[in-house]
Amino acid sequence: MTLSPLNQRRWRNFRANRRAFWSLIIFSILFGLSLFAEFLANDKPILVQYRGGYYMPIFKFYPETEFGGDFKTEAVYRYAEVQCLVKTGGMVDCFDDPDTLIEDAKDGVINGDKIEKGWMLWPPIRYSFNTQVEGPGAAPSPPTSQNWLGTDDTKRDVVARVIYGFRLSVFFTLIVSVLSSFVGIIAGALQGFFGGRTDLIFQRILEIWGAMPSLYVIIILFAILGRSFWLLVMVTILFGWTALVGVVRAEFLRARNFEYIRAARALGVSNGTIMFRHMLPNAMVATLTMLPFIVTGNIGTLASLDFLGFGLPSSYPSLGEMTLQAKQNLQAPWLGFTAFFTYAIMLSLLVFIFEGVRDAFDPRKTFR
Amino acid sequence: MGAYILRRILLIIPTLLGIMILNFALTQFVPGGPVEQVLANMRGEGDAFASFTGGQGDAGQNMDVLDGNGYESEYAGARGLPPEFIKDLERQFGLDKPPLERFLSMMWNYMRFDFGESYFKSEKVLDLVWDKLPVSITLGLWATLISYMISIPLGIRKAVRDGSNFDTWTSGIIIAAYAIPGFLFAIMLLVLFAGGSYWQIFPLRGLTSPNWSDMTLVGKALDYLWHITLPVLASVISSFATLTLLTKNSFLDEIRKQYVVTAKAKGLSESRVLYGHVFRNAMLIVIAGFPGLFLGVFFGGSVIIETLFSLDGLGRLGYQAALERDYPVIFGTLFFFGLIGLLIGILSDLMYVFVDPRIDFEKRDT
Amino acid sequence: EDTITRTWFTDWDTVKYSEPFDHLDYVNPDAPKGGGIVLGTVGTFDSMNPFSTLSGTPAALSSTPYERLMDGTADEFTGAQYCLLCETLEYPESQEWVIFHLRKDVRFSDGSPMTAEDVVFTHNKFINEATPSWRAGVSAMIAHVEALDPYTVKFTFQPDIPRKGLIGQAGSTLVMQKAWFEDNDAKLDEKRFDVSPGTGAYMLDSYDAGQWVKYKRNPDYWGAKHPLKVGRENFDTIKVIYFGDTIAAFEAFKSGEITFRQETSSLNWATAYDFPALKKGWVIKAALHDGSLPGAAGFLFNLRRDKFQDRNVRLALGLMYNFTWTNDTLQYGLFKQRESFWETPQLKATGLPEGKELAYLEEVRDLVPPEIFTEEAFVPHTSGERSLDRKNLRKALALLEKAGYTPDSDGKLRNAKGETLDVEFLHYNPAWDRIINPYIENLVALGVNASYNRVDANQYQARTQSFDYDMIYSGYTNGFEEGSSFDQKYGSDNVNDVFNPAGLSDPAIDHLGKRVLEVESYDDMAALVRAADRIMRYDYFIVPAHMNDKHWVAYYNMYEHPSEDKMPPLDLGYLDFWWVNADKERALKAAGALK
Amino acid sequence: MSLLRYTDLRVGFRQDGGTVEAVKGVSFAVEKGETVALVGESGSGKSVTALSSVNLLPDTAEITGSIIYQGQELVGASEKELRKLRGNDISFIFQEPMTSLNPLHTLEKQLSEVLLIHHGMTGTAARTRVIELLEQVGIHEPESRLKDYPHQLSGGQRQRVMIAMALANDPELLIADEPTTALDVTIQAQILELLRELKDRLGMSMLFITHDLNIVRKIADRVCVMKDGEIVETGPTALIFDNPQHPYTQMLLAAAATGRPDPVPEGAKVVAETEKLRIWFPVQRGFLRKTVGYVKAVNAASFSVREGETVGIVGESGSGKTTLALAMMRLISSQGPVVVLGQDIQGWSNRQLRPLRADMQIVFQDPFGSLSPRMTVAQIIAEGLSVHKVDGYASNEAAVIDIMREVGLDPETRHRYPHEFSGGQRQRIAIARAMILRPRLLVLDEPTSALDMTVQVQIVELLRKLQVTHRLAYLFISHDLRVVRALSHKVLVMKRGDVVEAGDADAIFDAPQMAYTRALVAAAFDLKVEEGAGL
Ligand SMILES: Nc1ncnc2c1ncn2[C@@H]1O[C@H](COP(=O)(O)OP(=O)(O)OP(=O)(O)O)[C@@H](O)[C@H]1O
Ligand SMILES: Nc1ncnc2c1ncn2[C@@H]1O[C@H](COP(=O)(O)OP(=O)(O)OP(=O)(O)O)[C@@H](O)[C@H]1O
Ligand SMILES: [Mg+2]
Ligand SMILES: [Mg+2]
Repeated sequence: MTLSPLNQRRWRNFRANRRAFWSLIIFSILFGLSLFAEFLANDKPILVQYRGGYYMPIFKFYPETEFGGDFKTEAVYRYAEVQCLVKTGGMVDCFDDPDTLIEDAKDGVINGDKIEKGWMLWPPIRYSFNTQVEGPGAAPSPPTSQNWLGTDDTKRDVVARVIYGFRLSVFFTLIVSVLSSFVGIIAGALQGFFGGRTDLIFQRILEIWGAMPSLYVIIILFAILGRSFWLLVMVTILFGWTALVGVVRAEFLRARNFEYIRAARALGVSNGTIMFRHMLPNAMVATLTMLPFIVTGNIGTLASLDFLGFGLPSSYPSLGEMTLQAKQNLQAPWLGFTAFFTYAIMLSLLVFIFEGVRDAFDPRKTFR
Repeated sequence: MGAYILRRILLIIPTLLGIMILNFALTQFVPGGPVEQVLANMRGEGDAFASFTGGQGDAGQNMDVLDGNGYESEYAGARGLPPEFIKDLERQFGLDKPPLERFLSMMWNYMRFDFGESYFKSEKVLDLVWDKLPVSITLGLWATLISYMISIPLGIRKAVRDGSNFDTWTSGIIIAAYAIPGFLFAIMLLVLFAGGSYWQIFPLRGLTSPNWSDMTLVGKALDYLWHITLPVLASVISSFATLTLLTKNSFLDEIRKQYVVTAKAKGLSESRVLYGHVFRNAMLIVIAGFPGLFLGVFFGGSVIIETLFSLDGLGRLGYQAALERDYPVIFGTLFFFGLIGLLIGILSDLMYVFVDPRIDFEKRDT
Repeated sequence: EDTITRTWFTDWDTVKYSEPFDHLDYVNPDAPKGGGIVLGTVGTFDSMNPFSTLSGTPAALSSTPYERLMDGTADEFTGAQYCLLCETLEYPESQEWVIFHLRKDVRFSDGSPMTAEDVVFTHNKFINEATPSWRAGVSAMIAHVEALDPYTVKFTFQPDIPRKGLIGQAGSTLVMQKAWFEDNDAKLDEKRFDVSPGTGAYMLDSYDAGQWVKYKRNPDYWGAKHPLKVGRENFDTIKVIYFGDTIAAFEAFKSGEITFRQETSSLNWATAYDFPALKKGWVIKAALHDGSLPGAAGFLFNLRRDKFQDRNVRLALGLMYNFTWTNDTLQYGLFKQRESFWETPQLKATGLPEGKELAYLEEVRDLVPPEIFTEEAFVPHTSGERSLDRKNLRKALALLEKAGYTPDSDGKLRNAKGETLDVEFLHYNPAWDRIINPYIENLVALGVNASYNRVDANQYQARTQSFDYDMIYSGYTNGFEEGSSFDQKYGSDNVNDVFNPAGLSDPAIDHLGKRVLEVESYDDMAALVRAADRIMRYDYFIVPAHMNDKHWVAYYNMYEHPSEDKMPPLDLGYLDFWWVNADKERALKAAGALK
Repeated sequence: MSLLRYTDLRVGFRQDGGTVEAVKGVSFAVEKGETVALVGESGSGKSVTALSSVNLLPDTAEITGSIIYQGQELVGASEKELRKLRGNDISFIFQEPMTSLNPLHTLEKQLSEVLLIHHGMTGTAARTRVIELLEQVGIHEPESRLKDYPHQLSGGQRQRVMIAMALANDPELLIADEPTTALDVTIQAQILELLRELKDRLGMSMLFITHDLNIVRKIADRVCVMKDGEIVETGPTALIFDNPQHPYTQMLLAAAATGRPDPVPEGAKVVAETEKLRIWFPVQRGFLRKTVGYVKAVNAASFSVREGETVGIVGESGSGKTTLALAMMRLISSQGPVVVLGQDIQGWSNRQLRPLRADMQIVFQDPFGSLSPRMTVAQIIAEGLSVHKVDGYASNEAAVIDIMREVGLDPETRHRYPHEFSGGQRQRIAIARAMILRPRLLVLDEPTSALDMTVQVQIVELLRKLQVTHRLAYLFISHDLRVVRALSHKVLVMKRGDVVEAGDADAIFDAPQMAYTRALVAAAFDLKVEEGAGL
């Protein structure tokens, strides 16, 4: 893919803003990593070798019987019994005293008999976002070498929840922001550009729309369709797209009087092109400034919905829920700090990136 | 223009009607209702704020002692729900009539600015709103004032010094402030500066001290300021980022235009160039937002901040009404604020024209 | 006709204080009067009328100024009532009516005497203006009330209904001042801030709507020497401050603005009490014995659903609840697991049935499974320390196999028709997420298609009211005495009553419910209840959860209460018979602990 | 001591990737009471040199060398020191009057501000002075225009406002960058007279940048000739004009748009015509924008233009030329028929017009304003091609390079943004944008005002060539009557919205009928007669 000279120039401009450039890199790495959250934090091993066969529990369901156990339900890999079964090639004694057996099996020989030694490849964090952490101590428990950021008030690993929560938040906000900004910008552009009756009627519809009680819509939809991520995405878009309309409309109302718009019209350029090629880039200041806040705002919206109890299903790894926990558990500052830093890092990166984008599109900005 | 304004004013009627119809229709589908709220209250489960204030713990005891209720608990049967009781409640709430009739009579009343009474508070909706205004205005006014007073000059400064160290570190600070979840910050302030473990500098709750009415005028003012410091701080902290950066970017866009050079060539001082010339060009959106701001100033409010600092404002009122299905309050405030909002919408559009006389709202297809 | 005239009344045999007495056993008759207590609560109030249920939220303790004709004690289980506003009560054996001979020294807080007219007026006021359910309930018991002379009032009961509870109901009549209501043309159920004078020890001092309310002790209280009242109501002032949020309320306690706090959250009790005032010894943290009956709460199955008809399914699902882990990990080991519906020795079934209990069970032998007679009373399962217990998992799988559910190739339980076992858990308070979610996780591990749906309180009400749920965390409120309410809670006729959330409908229980109305002695009643307890525990329609037998309190070190062994089992009584030690109060004030 | 002395001034612009040298070591001085003319090639760095004096260049500019004003070094001086000089001691008239005024302030506000800042003048005093200034620069009925915004003024009117603003404070030094390009000759003469008067009365010095050698000859004491960022020749006016040394100077002096257009072919079809076209702008006042009257920009204009024909429109500044042109292009609303290519397009919607746009193009009077600030020049020029199908180009890219070369722009600069060009360069971009479509009707609104003589000749040649080969019809608006004469077949003379005279070019120029036309022609061609030493 080759960039047009202009885009090359923009890209160079973007890169020249070191802060934005590094933010983009860091953000991409973080988000990229979080896309593979299942491989980073999971209560199932990535790969299991059992009696010469290979299993990938992350992707596939295996009953415990598969490893010589006795349940037809999913093997609970985090428990010693199952680990022992895998490591010893399915010895029945595992149900009695798994720990010593695991020790014993290290050399591949138990009671003089050679066993079919198996192994498990674990992710670096052996908890998923909903895994109950075993072991002593009441929840929320402080950071330890096992739970780097401690556990939350349901005794789930905070690191795992942050990784999944980050992915979920970013995913959520990207979908919502892209779609709602897209719709919002188009709607605002049309109103501002055409004015007259289009504007008059569309604006009134917006006013009616804007007065809709979002809380009720959420309650109704949840009641009918059940609480889910996608429903929240939909609802947030439904109510979020109006955020940019006013701003874009205003910019367009003004820009349509500019001389270069008249020039474009004289060229016979279609309305669409005028709007999106000539006006939008110049009317983008407010939009582009708002965008990072819309992006981060959506994260905030999700969080406050979770906080108020109208958000994601409660077992989901949600940052909003973590802040609520932080509030409810002032004695466990690691929750609050984690929430704060996750937000702060996520938001700063996004804001810096968009600042760079703005710079890149600013014709008058040149770097030394 | 006159015709346009007239048209806009006339359009308020169908718009408001649309708002009311949509909301009314929606509430028909909301599970639960005021009757359920009464019943939930009787079972001690009706607290709308319990979901985030913590509410009752898991220990099982209830703090019945503090319940105000006088006789209900005495007779077990009294807490039952005979169908007549529910019927009675429905009649009392006017829910026994068909929706259309309810809607029409409601609109008829609203037309005469009769907003009815809250289901649960037995108070006129407007009185309720009136009661909550001091808190909302306090939070709204100070928060907006502070955020505008700081953000706009700061944004302009940042635009002028774009790329400097000053620009960088101020960005850092406002973004960090923006990133702090508001409620956590509020709690932090509360625990650190008002609580019993660290520094007890500020009061924990309320808008004024119990003995406020006995104070001198200066005392009253000081007491008020003393009380609102933390809540205002908490509600303002995250509001700088957007406005500052919007100001900065808008200014960056304008500041290099030819007319600014002209203004400079006239020998104007920097601030006169910035505030006298660039401001109006750059801040169309912000200036046109001023009327809308007014709405925020007076009718703003945040459930969470109000709850944490035990303030009784519109944020709580609205949230509670929604969760308790207190329809008179919901619709009354909706109508009332809706009307004001629509009027302000017109004003805001007129502001555009006022700021930039080239703007009009006519159809553009010559 | 012979009448009985006494100063006390009970539906059962006798009462503890049947002989004239100087003071209640558990009070300190020499408790000094004075000082005050400041409490914090979360919420708001906009009315001082305690009887306004539908209009406005009454302030805390707004009913304290009013007294009832008779009063109970905190150290008796058997519903004993003693004359407070009356000298004696008089009734015939048949209990067709009751006459109260009123005391002549009772004064309202405005100094005017209380008369029979006030009693009659109050009763009629309630009958006309209280909530419909109350009116219906009480007028089904009391036919009419009349004043025979200024100090004699007669309650005539409805004929042809069981006599139990009637006199008790009459004795619990509140008394308000007729003159005030007539002068002010006041209604019972309306939001208002003016209060009618009461006869009680406390009267309203001042308030700020929604912010705080303060009561003061009436220095001319008529009953200060009344044996029932000696050593009680010792504080000069009681103030309740309203907060928006629990955190703020707690901080207010830490800083000495609030002086007494009762904790309801295990998490807080275990973790939050380490603030400076406590470390300095200004605050005392104490867990005091609570002898009251815990609510029979737990994870409750909606028996109206077909899938829960099979007891094996219920047992299997119950096995996945790990009380040990939950209590240790999430509740700081502070709780016990509830076993019985009546967690008190005299009402709780244990071992094999015998004696009267067995006799009652015999009456329903055909209606209950034979195990009731052959096996010991059901106690909940125990679990290991790990959240998912293999032993219980194995048992549960076996039970479900019996019920027709086996794990499919994806690990999900399916029955012969290929249907999964879907369980939706309904609740309204996020604070419970941490208790419910691990249980859901375990159910999922079992292969149940379990989900947790948290809805707002109002919707929860709507759904529970129409019984539209699989499982909820809820329960039954039982008492030391069971009577007519037993049938309302557990009877088949009332299967669609909100007080029967599980929808229990068992002919054996129905029978016992009828018998409960007929028993004469407390022992008989207890045996009946034990029989019912045994059957219901076997039925296993609630997975028993935790219970607490302690009052968790923290207070500034100036309050004192009777020694632990003298504390009554049924009431913590901090507003009742605790008192302030003035020396300690001074010391605290001097140290700057109090605001 | 010189009033203003440049020594080895160098100005570079940081650009994407590198630095563009705009001024490469310029040294000259302006003495007190002296008028120095800066002439030279378009894009040679004249404006940059002028603007660098009190640092009005964009941040991307890097200035080295020295500029001394009355003993004070200005390069690197603080903003505060510079501010004291700006507007009071040193006044500016910018090259592009169309975009140099604050679009949201009324005339009165912009003018009175200067008075307020430097003299603390307010209220009626200021207003009287403002009106006086406007009168001096030849604005009709100034009272009624005080509340106007810049967009309600014609190009020439805006330029005069700029001039008024610059003169308001009786500056020591006036730096005027092409101050009269948008003015008709009569007003131009008036303005020059005004400047002369100021100079005599106050001893004002001037740095005067212009392409119009007649003006130079008339007012300059000394001349500096710039090319490619350097001063190639300097000397007293008479000397330079009589005995130019540098080849470029010789070329510049020799260049003149001469000749006459090729005759219109027989039986050429009418491309565009109109009959009694009227354009009145409502005058709105007050918050409710009540219409209180009309600016009668064009009253009943009629003309037609045929294939291969040029109709020149001349007339006083503010007489409605631009308005008429815009109405013909259907870019503002008007009353009356607008017939283009045989169809009355009055009332057509944009969508209907769009296919027709390929055949009717316009070069706007305000080139800067008409270029999208965030598009590169290549995009701007090529845009029309992506909308309309035009035969004969290998690719859009090639077409852009071609046309840029033809109008004398360096194709290498095509990826720059408009603001990175000089005024004359932008004007040529605007011409290129219109020409690339080979429209059948082309409206040119002052297309050569910012061009130096050599380029002007080049453009005129180009227009003639294209007209012949493609039988283009031109509507040519200009104040430069010689260019009009060189290009037009027919001429329309406008005054205050009325077409006062119309007919064959030769007839009009040789034997003007109306007094107004006579004055105009005389003023234009008489300047030559009056040539001589400086004012
Ligand atoms: N902001 C800028 N960035 C980059 N290059 C610029 C910028 N401004 C001007 N230039 C370049 O500097 C050179 C000199 O420009 P200048 O405006 O001084 O020309 P000029 O002599 O005034 O020409 P004209 O007669 O056309 O106005 C031109 O080649 C132009 O492209
Ligand atoms: N949008 C507008 N609103 C009000 N008046 C306008 C508007 N545009 C132009 N005018 C007025 O119409 C008249 C004609 O303007 P026009 O721009 O056509 O003049 P012009 O002949 O092109 O002058 P110039 O040679 O100075 O460019 C002027 O008096 C101008 O003030
Ligand atoms: Mg120039
Ligand atoms: Mg013009």
